[in-house]
Amino acid sequence: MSAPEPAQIPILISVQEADFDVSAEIDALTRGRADVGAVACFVGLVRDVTKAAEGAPVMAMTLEHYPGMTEKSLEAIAREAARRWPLLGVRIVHRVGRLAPADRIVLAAAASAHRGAAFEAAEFLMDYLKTRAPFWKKEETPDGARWVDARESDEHAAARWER
Amino acid sequence: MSAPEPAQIPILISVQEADFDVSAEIDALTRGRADVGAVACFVGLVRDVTKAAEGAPVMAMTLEHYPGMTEKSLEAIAREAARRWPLLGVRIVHRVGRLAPADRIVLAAAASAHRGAAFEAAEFLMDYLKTRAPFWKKEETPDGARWVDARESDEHAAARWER
Amino acid sequence: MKVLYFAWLRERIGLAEEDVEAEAPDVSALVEALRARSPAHAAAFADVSALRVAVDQEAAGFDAPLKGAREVAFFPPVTGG
Amino acid sequence: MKVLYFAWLRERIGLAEEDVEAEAPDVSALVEALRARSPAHAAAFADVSALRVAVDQEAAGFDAPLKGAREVAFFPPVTGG
Repeated sequence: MSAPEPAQIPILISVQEADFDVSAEIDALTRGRADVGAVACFVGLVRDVTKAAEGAPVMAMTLEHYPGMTEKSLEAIAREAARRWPLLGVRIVHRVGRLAPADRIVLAAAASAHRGAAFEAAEFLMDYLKTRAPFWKKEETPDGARWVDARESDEHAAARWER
Repeated sequence: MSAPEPAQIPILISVQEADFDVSAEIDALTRGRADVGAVACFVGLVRDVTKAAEGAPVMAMTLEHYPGMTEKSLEAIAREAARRWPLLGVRIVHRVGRLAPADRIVLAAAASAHRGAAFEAAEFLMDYLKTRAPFWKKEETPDGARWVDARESDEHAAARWER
Repeated sequence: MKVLYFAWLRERIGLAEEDVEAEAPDVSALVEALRARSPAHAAAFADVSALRVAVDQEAAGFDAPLKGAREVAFFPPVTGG
Repeated sequence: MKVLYFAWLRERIGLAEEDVEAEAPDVSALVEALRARSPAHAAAFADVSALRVAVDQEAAGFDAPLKGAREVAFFPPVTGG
Protein backbone atom coordinates (compact mmCIF):
# COMPACT_ATOMS: atom_id res chain seq x y z
CA MET A 1 0.00 0.00 0.00
CA SER A 2 1.45 3.33 -0.97
CA ALA A 3 -0.07 6.42 0.62
CA PRO A 4 -0.58 9.38 -1.69
CA GLU A 5 2.17 11.94 -1.52
CA PRO A 6 1.00 15.10 0.25
CA ALA A 7 1.07 18.28 -1.75
CA GLN A 8 4.29 20.18 -1.36
CA ILE A 9 4.02 22.32 1.74
CA PRO A 10 6.57 24.55 3.42
CA ILE A 11 8.77 22.39 5.66
CA LEU A 12 11.29 24.62 7.39
CA ILE A 13 14.01 23.03 9.53
CA SER A 14 16.76 24.83 11.43
CA VAL A 15 19.45 23.55 13.78
CA GLN A 16 21.21 26.55 15.26
CA GLU A 17 23.00 27.98 18.26
CA ALA A 18 21.01 31.21 18.09
CA ASP A 19 17.75 31.78 19.91
CA PHE A 20 14.53 32.03 17.89
CA ASP A 21 11.50 34.28 17.91
CA VAL A 22 8.23 32.36 18.14
CA SER A 23 6.15 35.10 16.49
CA ALA A 24 8.51 35.34 13.53
CA GLU A 25 8.52 31.57 13.08
CA ILE A 26 4.72 31.33 13.13
CA ASP A 27 4.52 34.29 10.74
CA ALA A 28 6.76 32.39 8.33
CA LEU A 29 4.09 29.69 8.17
CA THR A 30 1.11 32.02 7.75
CA ARG A 31 2.32 35.16 6.00
CA GLY A 32 0.47 35.96 2.79
CA ARG A 33 -1.91 33.04 2.99
CA ALA A 34 -5.46 32.88 4.28
CA ASP A 35 -6.00 29.12 4.11
CA VAL A 36 -4.28 28.56 7.46
CA GLY A 37 -6.86 28.64 10.23
CA ALA A 38 -4.81 27.00 12.96
CA VAL A 39 -1.21 26.91 14.13
CA ALA A 40 -0.32 24.65 17.03
CA CYS A 41 3.14 25.21 18.40
CA PHE A 42 5.34 23.92 21.15
CA VAL A 43 8.26 25.61 22.87
CA GLY A 44 10.60 23.55 25.03
CA LEU A 45 12.75 25.33 27.62
CA VAL A 46 15.66 24.43 29.90
CA ARG A 47 14.45 23.61 33.41
CA ASP A 48 16.71 24.15 36.41
CA VAL A 49 16.03 20.75 37.93
CA THR A 50 17.40 17.49 36.63
CA LYS A 51 14.84 15.11 35.25
CA ALA A 52 16.28 12.18 37.18
CA ALA A 53 16.34 13.59 40.68
CA GLU A 54 14.11 16.67 40.44
CA GLY A 55 16.59 17.91 43.02
CA ALA A 56 20.08 19.00 42.02
CA PRO A 57 19.93 22.39 40.32
CA VAL A 58 20.94 22.55 36.68
CA MET A 59 23.29 25.47 36.07
CA ALA A 60 23.63 24.97 32.34
CA MET A 61 23.08 22.42 29.62
CA THR A 62 24.97 21.57 26.46
CA LEU A 63 23.19 20.13 23.46
CA GLU A 64 25.28 17.97 21.15
CA HIS A 65 23.95 16.75 17.81
CA TYR A 66 24.95 14.80 14.69
CA PRO A 67 25.43 17.39 11.95
CA GLY A 68 24.11 16.08 8.67
CA MET A 69 21.85 13.45 10.16
CA THR A 70 20.05 15.94 12.43
CA GLU A 71 18.52 18.03 9.67
CA LYS A 72 17.65 14.93 7.65
CA SER A 73 15.90 13.25 10.56
CA LEU A 74 13.94 16.40 11.46
CA GLU A 75 12.85 16.77 7.85
CA ALA A 76 11.80 13.11 7.73
CA ILE A 77 9.72 13.61 10.89
CA ALA A 78 8.07 16.70 9.39
CA ARG A 79 7.33 14.89 6.13
CA GLU A 80 5.81 11.98 8.03
CA ALA A 81 3.54 14.45 9.87
CA ALA A 82 2.52 16.00 6.54
CA ARG A 83 1.71 12.52 5.24
CA ARG A 84 -0.53 11.80 8.23
CA TRP A 85 -2.38 15.10 8.60
CA PRO A 86 -3.63 17.74 6.12
CA LEU A 87 -0.96 20.27 7.03
CA LEU A 88 -0.20 23.57 5.34
CA GLY A 89 3.26 24.03 6.84
CA VAL A 90 5.72 22.71 9.42
CA ARG A 91 8.44 24.61 11.25
CA ILE A 92 11.06 23.02 13.53
CA VAL A 93 13.89 24.96 15.16
CA HIS A 94 16.26 23.13 17.50
CA ARG A 95 19.09 24.85 19.29
CA VAL A 96 22.48 23.28 19.99
CA GLY A 97 25.40 24.34 22.14
CA ARG A 98 25.39 25.68 25.68
CA LEU A 99 22.07 26.87 27.16
CA ALA A 100 21.06 28.29 30.53
CA PRO A 101 17.93 27.57 32.58
CA ALA A 102 14.83 29.22 31.06
CA ASP A 103 16.49 29.36 27.63
CA ARG A 104 14.39 28.12 24.73
CA ILE A 105 15.57 24.77 23.29
CA VAL A 106 13.10 23.81 20.60
CA LEU A 107 10.15 25.07 18.60
CA ALA A 108 7.80 22.75 16.71
CA ALA A 109 4.85 24.26 14.87
CA ALA A 110 2.23 22.80 12.55
CA ALA A 111 -0.19 24.83 10.43
CA SER A 112 -3.48 23.49 9.12
CA ALA A 113 -6.96 24.62 8.15
CA HIS A 114 -8.39 23.33 11.44
CA ARG A 115 -7.08 22.88 14.95
CA GLY A 116 -7.42 19.12 15.36
CA ALA A 117 -4.83 18.33 12.72
CA ALA A 118 -2.53 21.13 13.89
CA PHE A 119 -2.54 19.96 17.52
CA GLU A 120 -2.04 16.29 16.70
CA ALA A 121 0.75 17.02 14.25
CA ALA A 122 2.61 19.28 16.69
CA GLU A 123 2.43 16.63 19.40
CA PHE A 124 3.59 13.99 16.91
CA LEU A 125 6.52 16.19 15.85
CA MET A 126 7.68 16.53 19.44
CA ASP A 127 7.20 12.84 20.32
CA TYR A 128 9.21 11.73 17.29
CA LEU A 129 11.82 14.46 17.71
CA LYS A 130 12.37 13.35 21.32
CA THR A 131 12.99 9.74 20.34
CA ARG A 132 14.42 9.89 16.80
CA ALA A 133 16.40 13.07 16.25
CA PRO A 134 20.11 12.81 17.15
CA PHE A 135 20.44 15.30 20.00
CA TRP A 136 22.03 14.63 23.37
CA LYS A 137 21.79 16.78 26.48
CA LYS A 138 24.54 17.14 29.07
CA GLU A 139 23.56 18.89 32.29
CA GLU A 140 25.93 20.82 34.54
CA THR A 141 25.07 20.55 38.23
CA PRO A 142 27.03 21.31 41.43
CA ASP A 143 27.81 17.56 41.52
CA GLY A 144 29.39 17.73 38.08
CA ALA A 145 28.27 17.29 34.48
CA ARG A 146 26.29 14.32 33.33
CA TRP A 147 24.51 13.08 30.24
CA VAL A 148 20.74 13.06 30.51
CA ASP A 149 19.21 9.59 30.33
CA ALA A 150 16.55 8.84 27.75
CA ARG A 151 13.08 8.76 29.31
CA GLU A 152 10.88 5.72 28.99
CA SER A 153 7.87 8.06 28.96
CA ASP A 154 9.15 9.56 25.73
CA GLU A 155 9.26 6.11 24.16
CA HIS A 156 5.69 5.52 25.28
CA ALA A 157 4.60 8.87 23.88
CA ALA A 158 6.15 8.08 20.51
CA ALA A 159 4.70 4.56 20.48
CA ARG A 160 1.17 6.06 20.46
CA TRP A 161 1.73 7.03 16.84
CA GLU A 162 3.04 3.68 15.61
CA ARG A 163 1.05 2.01 12.89
CA MET B 1 -15.76 14.64 46.26
CA SER B 2 -13.94 17.94 46.23
CA ALA B 3 -10.79 18.13 44.17
CA PRO B 4 -7.85 19.91 45.77
CA GLU B 5 -7.48 23.50 44.68
CA PRO B 6 -4.47 23.94 42.40
CA ALA B 7 -1.75 26.26 43.59
CA GLN B 8 -2.22 29.80 42.41
CA ILE B 9 -0.70 30.09 38.97
CA PRO B 10 -0.67 33.00 36.55
CA ILE B 11 -3.95 33.01 34.60
CA LEU B 12 -3.90 35.87 32.13
CA ILE B 13 -7.05 36.62 30.12
CA SER B 14 -7.49 39.40 27.55
CA VAL B 15 -10.38 40.26 25.26
CA GLN B 16 -9.26 43.02 22.95
CA GLU B 17 -9.55 44.58 19.50
CA ALA B 18 -5.77 44.86 19.17
CA ASP B 19 -3.56 42.19 17.66
CA PHE B 20 -1.20 40.26 19.92
CA ASP B 21 2.41 39.13 19.75
CA VAL B 22 2.83 35.40 20.33
CA SER B 23 6.44 35.70 21.55
CA ALA B 24 5.55 38.36 24.08
CA GLU B 25 2.61 36.33 25.38
CA ILE B 26 4.71 33.18 25.82
CA ASP B 27 7.43 35.24 27.47
CA ALA B 28 4.87 36.50 29.97
CA LEU B 29 4.36 32.88 31.07
CA THR B 30 8.03 31.95 31.30
CA ARG B 31 10.01 35.09 32.13
CA GLY B 32 12.12 34.79 35.25
CA ARG B 33 11.21 31.20 35.99
CA ALA B 34 13.09 28.01 35.17
CA ASP B 35 10.46 25.50 36.28
CA VAL B 36 8.58 25.77 32.97
CA GLY B 37 9.88 23.15 30.56
CA ALA B 38 7.03 23.23 28.06
CA VAL B 39 4.66 25.75 26.53
CA ALA B 40 2.00 24.52 24.13
CA CYS B 41 0.21 27.26 22.29
CA PHE B 42 -2.44 27.65 19.67
CA VAL B 43 -3.07 30.52 17.29
CA GLY B 44 -6.36 30.70 15.40
CA LEU B 45 -6.54 32.82 12.24
CA VAL B 46 -9.24 34.10 9.91
CA ARG B 47 -9.58 31.87 6.84
CA ASP B 48 -10.83 33.28 3.56
CA VAL B 49 -13.28 30.45 2.93
CA THR B 50 -16.54 29.98 4.78
CA LYS B 51 -16.73 26.92 6.95
CA ALA B 52 -20.12 25.96 5.58
CA ALA B 53 -19.41 26.00 1.87
CA GLU B 54 -15.61 26.07 1.70
CA GLY B 55 -16.43 28.11 -1.37
CA ALA B 56 -17.55 31.72 -1.12
CA PRO B 57 -14.59 33.92 -0.23
CA VAL B 58 -14.67 35.64 3.15
CA MET B 59 -13.72 39.30 2.79
CA ALA B 60 -13.90 40.13 6.48
CA MET B 61 -15.26 38.87 9.76
CA THR B 62 -16.73 40.60 12.79
CA LEU B 63 -16.44 39.04 16.22
CA GLU B 64 -19.15 40.00 18.71
CA HIS B 65 -18.94 39.03 22.36
CA TYR B 66 -20.74 39.42 25.69
CA PRO B 67 -18.66 41.89 27.71
CA GLY B 68 -18.54 40.86 31.33
CA MET B 69 -19.43 37.23 30.74
CA THR B 70 -16.62 36.70 28.21
CA GLU B 71 -13.73 37.32 30.57
CA LYS B 72 -15.44 35.33 33.34
CA SER B 73 -16.03 32.33 31.09
CA LEU B 74 -12.47 32.36 29.77
CA GLU B 75 -11.11 32.55 33.29
CA ALA B 76 -13.34 29.65 34.36
CA ILE B 77 -12.06 27.58 31.43
CA ALA B 78 -8.46 28.37 32.36
CA ARG B 79 -9.06 27.49 36.02
CA GLU B 80 -10.64 24.21 35.01
CA ALA B 81 -7.55 23.42 32.94
CA ALA B 82 -5.33 24.23 35.93
CA ARG B 83 -7.43 21.90 38.06
CA ARG B 84 -7.00 19.03 35.60
CA TRP B 85 -3.32 19.37 34.70
CA PRO B 86 -0.20 20.45 36.64
CA LEU B 87 0.07 23.79 34.88
CA LEU B 88 2.41 26.65 35.67
CA GLY B 89 0.53 29.31 33.71
CA VAL B 90 -2.28 29.93 31.24
CA ARG B 91 -2.66 32.74 28.73
CA ILE B 92 -5.72 33.39 26.59
CA VAL B 93 -6.09 36.35 24.25
CA HIS B 94 -9.22 36.65 22.12
CA ARG B 95 -9.78 39.46 19.67
CA VAL B 96 -13.14 41.08 18.96
CA GLY B 97 -14.31 43.52 16.28
CA ARG B 98 -13.63 43.44 12.57
CA LEU B 99 -10.86 41.17 11.26
CA ALA B 100 -9.52 40.42 7.78
CA PRO B 101 -8.44 37.05 6.33
CA ALA B 102 -5.09 35.90 7.78
CA ASP B 103 -5.59 38.06 10.88
CA ARG B 104 -4.98 36.37 14.22
CA ILE B 105 -8.17 35.71 16.23
CA VAL B 106 -7.15 33.83 19.34
CA LEU B 107 -4.14 32.68 21.33
CA ALA B 108 -4.34 29.92 23.95
CA ALA B 109 -1.15 28.88 25.73
CA ALA B 110 -0.48 26.50 28.60
CA ALA B 111 2.83 26.21 30.47
CA SER B 112 3.90 23.15 32.42
CA ALA B 113 7.00 21.26 33.50
CA HIS B 114 6.47 18.64 30.78
CA ARG B 115 4.93 18.63 27.34
CA GLY B 116 2.11 16.13 27.82
CA ALA B 117 0.22 18.35 30.25
CA ALA B 118 0.91 21.48 28.23
CA PHE B 119 -0.41 19.98 24.99
CA GLU B 120 -3.53 18.47 26.55
CA ALA B 121 -4.35 21.66 28.44
CA ALA B 122 -3.95 23.86 25.36
CA GLU B 123 -6.25 21.59 23.36
CA PHE B 124 -8.75 21.58 26.23
CA LEU B 125 -8.65 25.38 26.42
CA MET B 126 -9.49 25.66 22.73
CA ASP B 127 -12.22 22.99 22.78
CA TYR B 128 -13.96 24.64 25.72
CA LEU B 129 -13.43 28.16 24.39
CA LYS B 130 -15.03 27.14 21.09
CA THR B 131 -18.16 25.80 22.79
CA ARG B 132 -18.50 27.82 26.01
CA ALA B 133 -17.12 31.33 25.59
CA PRO B 134 -19.66 33.90 24.34
CA PHE B 135 -18.22 34.93 20.98
CA TRP B 136 -20.07 35.03 17.68
CA LYS B 137 -18.58 35.36 14.22
CA LYS B 138 -20.24 37.14 11.31
CA GLU B 139 -18.63 36.63 7.93
CA GLU B 140 -18.81 39.09 5.03
CA THR B 141 -18.90 37.41 1.63
CA PRO B 142 -19.84 38.66 -1.86
CA ASP B 143 -23.27 37.12 -1.21
CA GLY B 144 -23.73 39.24 1.91
CA ALA B 145 -22.99 38.94 5.60
CA ARG B 146 -24.01 35.93 7.63
CA TRP B 147 -23.56 34.55 11.09
CA VAL B 148 -21.35 31.49 11.29
CA ASP B 149 -23.15 28.34 12.43
CA ALA B 150 -21.85 26.40 15.40
CA ARG B 151 -20.00 23.25 14.32
CA GLU B 152 -21.05 19.86 15.56
CA SER B 153 -17.39 18.81 15.41
CA ASP B 154 -16.60 21.43 18.06
CA GLU B 155 -19.23 19.91 20.35
CA HIS B 156 -17.66 16.49 19.82
CA ALA B 157 -14.20 17.85 20.53
CA ALA B 158 -15.37 19.40 23.79
CA ALA B 159 -17.26 16.25 24.78
CA ARG B 160 -13.97 14.33 24.88
CA TRP B 161 -13.13 16.15 28.09
CA GLU B 162 -16.44 15.55 29.89
CA ARG B 163 -16.27 13.66 33.13
CA MET C 1 -34.43 42.73 34.95
CA LYS C 2 -32.05 43.44 32.08
CA VAL C 3 -32.45 41.21 29.04
CA LEU C 4 -29.61 41.03 26.49
CA TYR C 5 -29.55 39.70 22.92
CA PHE C 6 -26.51 38.78 20.84
CA ALA C 7 -25.62 37.92 17.23
CA TRP C 8 -28.56 37.16 14.92
CA LEU C 9 -30.99 37.22 17.82
CA ARG C 10 -30.03 40.85 18.46
CA GLU C 11 -30.47 41.67 14.79
CA ARG C 12 -33.86 39.94 14.49
CA ILE C 13 -35.29 41.57 17.57
CA GLY C 14 -33.67 44.88 16.68
CA LEU C 15 -32.46 45.50 20.21
CA ALA C 16 -29.20 44.74 22.04
CA GLU C 17 -30.87 44.99 25.44
CA GLU C 18 -34.09 45.98 27.13
CA ASP C 19 -35.45 46.29 30.64
CA VAL C 20 -38.21 43.81 31.32
CA GLU C 21 -40.54 43.83 34.31
CA ALA C 22 -41.78 40.26 34.28
CA GLU C 23 -42.86 38.08 37.16
CA ALA C 24 -41.35 35.07 35.39
CA PRO C 25 -40.35 32.28 37.79
CA ASP C 26 -37.96 30.72 35.27
CA VAL C 27 -36.35 31.32 31.88
CA SER C 28 -39.12 29.57 29.93
CA ALA C 29 -41.71 31.84 31.50
CA LEU C 30 -39.57 34.85 30.62
CA VAL C 31 -39.41 33.64 27.00
CA GLU C 32 -43.23 33.49 26.98
CA ALA C 33 -43.41 37.07 28.22
CA LEU C 34 -40.85 38.23 25.65
CA ARG C 35 -42.72 36.56 22.77
CA ALA C 36 -45.72 38.76 23.58
CA ARG C 37 -43.68 41.95 23.23
CA SER C 38 -43.64 42.21 19.42
CA PRO C 39 -43.91 40.12 16.27
CA ALA C 40 -40.11 40.35 15.96
CA HIS C 41 -39.73 38.90 19.45
CA ALA C 42 -42.22 36.16 18.66
CA ALA C 43 -40.37 35.22 15.47
CA ALA C 44 -36.95 35.34 17.11
CA PHE C 45 -38.07 33.10 19.96
CA ALA C 46 -40.09 30.73 17.76
CA ASP C 47 -37.54 27.94 18.15
CA VAL C 48 -35.74 28.10 21.47
CA SER C 49 -33.81 24.92 20.68
CA ALA C 50 -31.63 27.17 18.48
CA LEU C 51 -30.89 29.45 21.43
CA ARG C 52 -28.75 29.43 24.54
CA VAL C 53 -29.26 31.40 27.73
CA ALA C 54 -27.11 32.84 30.50
CA VAL C 55 -28.45 34.04 33.83
CA ASP C 56 -26.29 36.66 35.54
CA GLN C 57 -23.50 35.85 33.08
CA GLU C 58 -23.47 32.11 33.81
CA ALA C 59 -24.61 29.52 31.26
CA ALA C 60 -28.02 28.18 32.28
CA GLY C 61 -30.91 26.06 31.03
CA PHE C 62 -34.38 27.20 30.06
CA ASP C 63 -35.64 25.70 33.32
CA ALA C 64 -33.30 27.91 35.39
CA PRO C 65 -35.11 29.88 38.12
CA LEU C 66 -34.98 33.66 37.84
CA LYS C 67 -35.50 34.58 41.50
CA GLY C 68 -33.07 37.40 42.22
CA ALA C 69 -31.66 37.39 38.69
CA ARG C 70 -30.58 40.80 37.39
CA GLU C 71 -29.42 39.99 33.88
CA VAL C 72 -30.61 37.34 31.42
CA ALA C 73 -28.93 36.95 28.03
CA PHE C 74 -30.17 35.02 25.00
CA PHE C 75 -27.93 34.10 22.07
CA PRO C 76 -27.21 31.47 19.42
CA PRO C 77 -24.62 28.75 20.09
CA VAL C 78 -21.20 30.34 20.38
CA THR C 79 -18.76 30.38 17.45
CA GLY C 80 -15.58 32.05 18.68
CA GLY C 81 -11.99 30.87 18.65
CA MET D 1 34.72 3.75 6.49
CA LYS D 2 34.19 6.69 8.83
CA VAL D 3 33.00 5.79 12.33
CA LEU D 4 31.48 8.51 14.53
CA TYR D 5 30.79 8.62 18.27
CA PHE D 6 28.49 10.94 20.17
CA ALA D 7 27.72 12.00 23.75
CA TRP D 8 29.14 9.75 26.51
CA LEU D 9 30.33 7.22 23.95
CA ARG D 10 32.53 9.89 22.38
CA GLU D 11 33.89 10.82 25.80
CA ARG D 12 34.60 7.22 26.86
CA ILE D 13 36.37 6.34 23.65
CA GLY D 14 38.14 9.69 23.58
CA LEU D 15 37.45 10.23 19.89
CA ALA D 16 34.69 11.96 17.93
CA GLU D 17 35.47 10.01 14.78
CA GLU D 18 37.99 7.65 13.26
CA ASP D 19 38.65 5.94 9.94
CA VAL D 20 38.26 2.21 10.16
CA GLU D 21 39.34 -0.32 7.51
CA ALA D 22 37.26 -3.32 8.47
CA GLU D 23 35.85 -6.08 6.33
CA ALA D 24 32.78 -6.16 8.56
CA PRO D 25 29.69 -7.50 6.78
CA ASP D 26 27.32 -5.94 9.30
CA VAL D 27 27.22 -3.56 12.28
CA SER D 28 27.74 -6.32 14.86
CA ALA D 29 30.92 -7.43 13.09
CA LEU D 30 32.09 -3.81 13.04
CA VAL D 31 31.49 -3.57 16.78
CA GLU D 32 33.67 -6.67 17.27
CA ALA D 33 36.44 -5.05 15.26
CA LEU D 34 36.12 -1.79 17.21
CA ARG D 35 36.28 -3.58 20.56
CA ALA D 36 39.72 -4.88 19.61
CA ARG D 37 41.07 -1.38 19.02
CA SER D 38 41.70 -0.33 22.63
CA PRO D 39 40.57 -1.03 26.19
CA ALA D 40 38.52 2.19 26.00
CA HIS D 41 36.73 0.88 22.92
CA ALA D 42 36.15 -2.48 24.57
CA ALA D 43 34.69 -0.82 27.68
CA ALA D 44 32.52 1.58 25.69
CA PHE D 45 31.07 -1.22 23.57
CA ALA D 46 30.70 -3.68 26.48
CA ASP D 47 26.89 -3.34 26.46
CA VAL D 48 25.55 -2.55 23.01
CA SER D 49 21.97 -2.66 24.28
CA ALA D 50 22.70 0.83 25.67
CA LEU D 51 23.69 2.05 22.21
CA ARG D 52 22.01 3.04 18.97
CA VAL D 53 23.50 3.03 15.50
CA ALA D 54 23.03 4.93 12.26
CA VAL D 55 24.39 3.80 8.89
CA ASP D 56 24.94 6.62 6.41
CA GLN D 57 22.91 8.91 8.65
CA GLU D 58 19.86 6.65 8.81
CA ALA D 59 18.82 4.84 11.99
CA ALA D 60 19.69 1.15 11.69
CA GLY D 61 19.89 -2.06 13.68
CA PHE D 62 23.00 -3.95 14.76
CA ASP D 63 22.19 -6.53 12.09
CA ALA D 64 22.28 -3.90 9.33
CA PRO D 65 24.59 -4.81 6.43
CA LEU D 66 27.53 -2.48 5.81
CA LYS D 67 28.13 -3.18 2.13
CA GLY D 68 28.84 0.16 0.52
CA ALA D 69 28.38 2.06 3.79
CA ARG D 70 30.57 5.16 4.13
CA GLU D 71 29.65 6.41 7.60
CA VAL D 72 28.57 4.52 10.70
CA ALA D 73 27.66 6.37 13.90
CA PHE D 74 27.24 4.98 17.42
CA PHE D 75 25.51 6.91 20.20
CA PRO D 76 23.31 6.57 23.29
CA PRO D 77 19.52 6.91 22.98
CA VAL D 78 18.68 10.46 21.97
CA THR D 79 17.60 13.09 24.51
CA GLY D 80 16.85 16.27 22.58
CA GLY D 81 13.78 18.44 22.48
